[in-house]
Amino acid sequence: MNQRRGQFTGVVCANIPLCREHFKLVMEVRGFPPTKAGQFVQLLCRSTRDLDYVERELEWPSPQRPEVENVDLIAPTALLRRPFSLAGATTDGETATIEVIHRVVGVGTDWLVQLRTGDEVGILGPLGNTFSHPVENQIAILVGGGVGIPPMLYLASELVGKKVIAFCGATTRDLLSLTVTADARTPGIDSIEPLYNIQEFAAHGIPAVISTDDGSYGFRGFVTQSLQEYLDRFRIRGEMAVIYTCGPEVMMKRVADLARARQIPCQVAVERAMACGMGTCQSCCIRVKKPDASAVPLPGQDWCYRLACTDGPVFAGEELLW
Amino acid sequence: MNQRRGQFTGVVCANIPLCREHFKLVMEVRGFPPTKAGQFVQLLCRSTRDLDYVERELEWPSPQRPEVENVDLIAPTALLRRPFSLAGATTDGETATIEVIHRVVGVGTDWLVQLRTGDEVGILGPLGNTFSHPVENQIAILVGGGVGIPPMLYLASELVGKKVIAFCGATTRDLLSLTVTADARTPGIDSIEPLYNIQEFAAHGIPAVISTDDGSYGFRGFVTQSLQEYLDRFRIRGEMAVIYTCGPEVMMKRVADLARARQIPCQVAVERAMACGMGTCQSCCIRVKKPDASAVPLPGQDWCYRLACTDGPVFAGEELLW
Amino acid sequence: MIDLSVHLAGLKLANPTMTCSGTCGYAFEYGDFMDLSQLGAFVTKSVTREERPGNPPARIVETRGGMLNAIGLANVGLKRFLDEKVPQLEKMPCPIVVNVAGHSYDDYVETVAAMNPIACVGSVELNVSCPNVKDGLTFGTNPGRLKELVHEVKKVLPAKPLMVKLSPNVDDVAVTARAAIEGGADVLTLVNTFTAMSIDIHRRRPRLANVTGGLSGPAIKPIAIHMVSRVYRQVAKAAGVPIVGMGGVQTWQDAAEFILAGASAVAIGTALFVDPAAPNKICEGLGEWVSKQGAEKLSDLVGTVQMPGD
Amino acid sequence: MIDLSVHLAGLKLANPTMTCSGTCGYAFEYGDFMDLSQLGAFVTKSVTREERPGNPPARIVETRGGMLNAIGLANVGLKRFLDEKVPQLEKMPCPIVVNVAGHSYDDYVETVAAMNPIACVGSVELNVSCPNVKDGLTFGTNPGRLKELVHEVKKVLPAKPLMVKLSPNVDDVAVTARAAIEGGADVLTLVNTFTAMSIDIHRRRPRLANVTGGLSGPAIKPIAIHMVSRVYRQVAKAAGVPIVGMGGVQTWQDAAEFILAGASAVAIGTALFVDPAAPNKICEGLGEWVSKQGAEKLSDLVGTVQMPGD
Ligand SMILES: Cc1cc2nc3c(=O)[nH]c(=O)nc-3n(C[C@H](O)[C@H](O)[C@H](O)COP(=O)(O)OP(=O)(O)OC[C@H]3O[C@@H](n4cnc5c(N)ncnc54)[C@H](O)[C@@H]3O)c2cc1C
Ligand SMILES: Cc1cc2nc3c(=O)[nH]c(=O)nc-3n(C[C@H](O)[C@H](O)[C@H](O)COP(=O)(O)OP(=O)(O)OC[C@H]3O[C@@H](n4cnc5c(N)ncnc54)[C@H](O)[C@@H]3O)c2cc1C
Ligand SMILES: Cc1cc2nc3c(=O)[nH]c(=O)nc-3n(C[C@H](O)[C@H](O)[C@H](O)COP(=O)(O)O)c2cc1C
Ligand SMILES: Cc1cc2nc3c(=O)[nH]c(=O)nc-3n(C[C@H](O)[C@H](O)[C@H](O)COP(=O)(O)O)c2cc1C
Ligand code: FES
Ligand code: FES
Repeated sequence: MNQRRGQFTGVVCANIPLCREHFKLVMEVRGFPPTKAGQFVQLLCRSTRDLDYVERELEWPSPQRPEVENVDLIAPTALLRRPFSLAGATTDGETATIEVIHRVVGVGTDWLVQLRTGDEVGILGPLGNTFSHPVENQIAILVGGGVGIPPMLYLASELVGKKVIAFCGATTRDLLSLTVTADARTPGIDSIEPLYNIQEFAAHGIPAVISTDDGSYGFRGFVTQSLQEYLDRFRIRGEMAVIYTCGPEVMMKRVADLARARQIPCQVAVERAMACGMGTCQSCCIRVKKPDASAVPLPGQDWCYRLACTDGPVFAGEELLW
Repeated sequence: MNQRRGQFTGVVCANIPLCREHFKLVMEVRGFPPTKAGQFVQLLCRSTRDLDYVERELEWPSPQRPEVENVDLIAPTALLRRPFSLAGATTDGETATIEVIHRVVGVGTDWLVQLRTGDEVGILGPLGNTFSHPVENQIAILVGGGVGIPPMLYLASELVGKKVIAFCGATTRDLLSLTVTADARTPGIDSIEPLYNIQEFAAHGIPAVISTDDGSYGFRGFVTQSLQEYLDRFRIRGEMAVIYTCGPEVMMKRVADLARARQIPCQVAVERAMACGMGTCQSCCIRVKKPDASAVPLPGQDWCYRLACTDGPVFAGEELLW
Repeated sequence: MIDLSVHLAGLKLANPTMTCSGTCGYAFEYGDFMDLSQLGAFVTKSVTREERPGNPPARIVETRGGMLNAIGLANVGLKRFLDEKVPQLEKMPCPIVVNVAGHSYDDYVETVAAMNPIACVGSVELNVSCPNVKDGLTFGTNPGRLKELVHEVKKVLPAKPLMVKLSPNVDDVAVTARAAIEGGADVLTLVNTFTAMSIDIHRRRPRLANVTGGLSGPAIKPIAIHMVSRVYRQVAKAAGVPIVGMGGVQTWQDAAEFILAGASAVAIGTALFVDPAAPNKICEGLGEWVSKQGAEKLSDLVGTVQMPGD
Repeated sequence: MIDLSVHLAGLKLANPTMTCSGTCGYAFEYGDFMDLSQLGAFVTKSVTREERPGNPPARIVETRGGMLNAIGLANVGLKRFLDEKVPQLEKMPCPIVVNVAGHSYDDYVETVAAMNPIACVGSVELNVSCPNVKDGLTFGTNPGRLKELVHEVKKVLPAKPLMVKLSPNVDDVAVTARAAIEGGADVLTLVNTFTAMSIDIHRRRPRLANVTGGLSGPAIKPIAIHMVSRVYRQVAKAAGVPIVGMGGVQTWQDAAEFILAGASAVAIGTALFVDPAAPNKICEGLGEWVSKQGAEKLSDLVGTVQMPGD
């Protein structure tokens, strides 16, 4: 198996609606290197044909593809690639099977939704850093909100056999990209009792607490509220646990605050608009504390910018100034 | 039935390969006005969804279509519409069925090729002027080359019962967008004997002479050569006949010359790059003789420009300076 | 009811959608394809003193997200405009702006003077920026000549507001905008097209017979938005001169962007070739947007993009 | 065998594909994604005398066929560049061009002077046109200051060819091109990005924290082609100064268009984000094109678009 990052073509195995607006895209990618939770890929949200003009034009004349005289007209839908966290990955010899969960928010994701089995997707990756696993006996607390759930699923698959609990939230049940097992007990509207009724986590033996803002499933309120209740009830502090989080910025900030107040280490996977995804364009900057030699200090300031794509996407909660 | 030109949505009934690179696109269009041979339509060679952003965004929130925040990204393949001659039209109450034959040469036609039954196509039309029918006892000689054959098919359908003969040419048999009936005699390589073996013309009782540049079917040589031989052999001159032609510019020029030398009236359907198709942009100009009040004279010149989209596409062969 | 009306100096529009000169003919060409009575104002093709045949073909070519044109101001000339087109314009169900171009002060003055007495002409737009005709460029890129031209022209148009259409092919469009206002412009319209070129790499020759042409369409929109914003904040707002924004408007979202940047009205050009009903759809979309923004009048939103310093 | 080699004053490239400053990092960032040894030359991110954190986010936004960036010259500064990046650059398998930006004559002179003795640096490119930093603009749009700057900088770079990168935000790019050549530029590179803006119409604020940004990508290509063609024919050809063309190059066809317009080499920027292997593919495609055109050397095709008057 190839160990180097690179440009690959994935073949779609499945593209399954998980709930309103969220889809799971499973792709087989020959030669894709090993990956870890936290990493992401840059997907070309338009036909890979657009990139391969060299070969195609040289084939002319061909009954299949015309010589496009005026290549200016090859106007794709989404010019730049779009970053997506890995939601899982397995390998079988030379071929990796990778998963992303995408939420339809614009033209790029709208193109992804229309993918069918057998279609091809251009992939750059794997990119970014990874979550650090918990040390012996630490409880891993996975906190995912909305489109931040996918990296938590990948992390869960890596933590099988460890002490893990997941907290997931969505605005409403329709937007919850998780599978509730049919035989499961329905969690109470004010209960934070962890249940094994979320298939994606239960498959790894991991209990989960679900919250929805409107109470349409599980705990009524924000995921940060159920998390806070849990941390308080079980007096979780300091190195006892490590919190992993990904989701909307306001949620991650609150999670980082809850962790900091209790001296619990916290690893945050951030999102930023990205052009390159590999440290060349400087578009994905995020403010962090404690400038060190590898970061640019602002004169007279105690913060600097780091790049979400290469220094991250995973950062320590306490260093982030957002 | 609506009598006004306008913007319509056609529903694809069929999109059939006729030969390498040529496809027949049949569309049903509710409310489409009556048309005549010579006229053309402006096809939107991309999804009509692109045009209807108003309605779609206002539907939000909807599980179907996301609110695209940044509409800049709706980058279609072909920005401008593409003009296509009508190859035929029939009406049934409120609904017209129109045909175009398109040759794949670039991004717009590449998009058309991928259309399937039930897909929608944005149509502006009908546009342009029409061929004038032959007067009593005149022989109508239809001369079509390559992508100029479609308007000749439409004209043939209008001339049923009249004296008509068709001359069609292509570089090679593979590029001939016509159907040879199975039981037909194969025409000789140096014969201009008109046969009833081309289904599209034979259906209207019209004999046809086919030429291919390489002799792979019918007369070996240019369509203009077989036409010349025919005109000479049967001493066709003056008002005895009227020639209609559409095809590559070099072919049409030669046809117009042959006609002029014999004082045969000739109607030429020209092609020009077009943005609007309805006389607003002035992009489709063509040089004609005899400036009259409605054309702009060049000081000291005996020619002026006319618009292919509204003054044409059909012009008298003798007035064209190309 | 949302109030979409716009006042462009003396010219009142029921809504902010206009057509771009040169993309909509002289009058009823789009009559079958759009509802002209729903148009804020109609702007004619440029009229010059003498008839002009225009450039040889090819006159247009499509590029990524845009098109080049080198029409060369093909038009019927002043005399035939008055004889043939004005009677048509009199029947139009919306306000009319006549776009005037020329090669000398005299050209402009004579043509504009001819418009002053015509009742159906609501305003005149000066095209000082068409990049296809050699002399046209100098007026639009030289602030001194521009001011003088506008001043001369304004004298012969006492009865109507004068619009001046700015070229984007300049160091700083705020400088030419100021010159136009000092010369007496009542309304600024921007932008005209960008000088550009496309080459056929197989035949190794320019795609346009005129070699260069003007780039229009969605590709130029972000530059046009910047220019409108700059002119609004640097010059036009303080001077009380309204702006008509254009360059790549296709959807109501594009139009809203221009309005927030500082345009009181927007003009639609290239998009008409794709969808002649675009102005009508834009008008509808803007109405919904204004109400979603909690405003009652579109004019309350003009120039209200919130800048960091504000 | 087709000869694709290019001579840019003293700098020899095996083929005409370069990277655009600011779109490819400092050295090996794309090492896993493209074959750096097949690159004609690598151009670093702009280096300034002092470290710069750059603008606050959002720093980019996509537009129709292009993107805006307002990075604000975020870079490690001269000292760390020398300490950390030069050792990397020494290992690069292709010629290196260091792009230098600054706010004053002294800034430029000091930074450029530091490059003169570094063996692995083949050439320096002056960024006098970055529209995101206030003072940067004045050098690039004022011919007098530009000439003086180039003159000063050239003095401290005796050992290497000097490239000057021109801004497209000017009345006439031939004027700044001439100033740069008079100042002593050995190579001209054009174009940098166009000042532009995008507004979020729902939140009614600019999409970029810096309000304006630079437009790059396919959308600007026709304007860039025109500018290269104009500079080549008006100034550079006669002066014997080669041009590096850029602005929207995605495919070999785009590169061929720049070459016909007068560019000796082409640089690829925005397209790298989409396909980091684009320069390699372009190189391959150009080879086939040159032979189809019946030429033996790519350099024979530079500037050979056939103009009507020729
Ligand atoms: C490291 C990383 C991991 C991500 N993982 C996932 C994931 O697993 N699943 C998923 O659905 N999405 C994920 N995203 C977000 C995803 O990249 C955006 O939703 C996507 O780019 C939107 O593209 P679009 O063309 O559909 O929308 P656009 O039309 O480009 O934009 C629609 C809206 O999304 C916002 N947006 C655009 N790009 C980004 C971006 N890069 N980050 C945040 N917001 C953006 C825009 O501002 C706009 O409001 C991730 C982003 C990053 C940076
Ligand atoms: C009145 C009229 C009737 C036409 N009827 C037919 C028809 O019945 N069937 C058919 O297949 N084609 C017809 N055409 C030509 C058709 O419009 C072009 O083939 C089409 O626009 C190509 O679009 P594209 O995006 O596929 O190619 P592009 O990528 O736009 O161009 C590919 C090649 O075609 C050339 N081209 C582009 N537009 C035109 C144009 N309008 N006229 C001539 N050449 C052009 C380009 O210069 C280029 O060489 C007609 C054109 C006109 C003006
Ligand atoms: C085909 C065409 C012809 C044009 N003719 C004129 C003209 O005669 N006078 C003028 O002032 N502007 C002319 N323009 C410029 C437009 O009025 C408008 O300023 C420009 O196209 C930008 O708007 P858009 O992107 O919506 O097309 C023309 C534009 C096009 C595309
Ligand atoms: C994200 C980004 C950052 C850039 N940074 C710089 C820079 O630091 N210095 C510079 O001279 N040009 C910079 N540019 C401009 C490019 O070098 C190039 O001139 C421009 O993008 C046009 O080429 P393109 O269309 O191929 O991207 C930057 C462009 C982009 C997109
Ligand atoms: S996305 Fe380009 S540097 Fe991070
Ligand atoms: S295509 Fe616009 S005038 Fe003919």
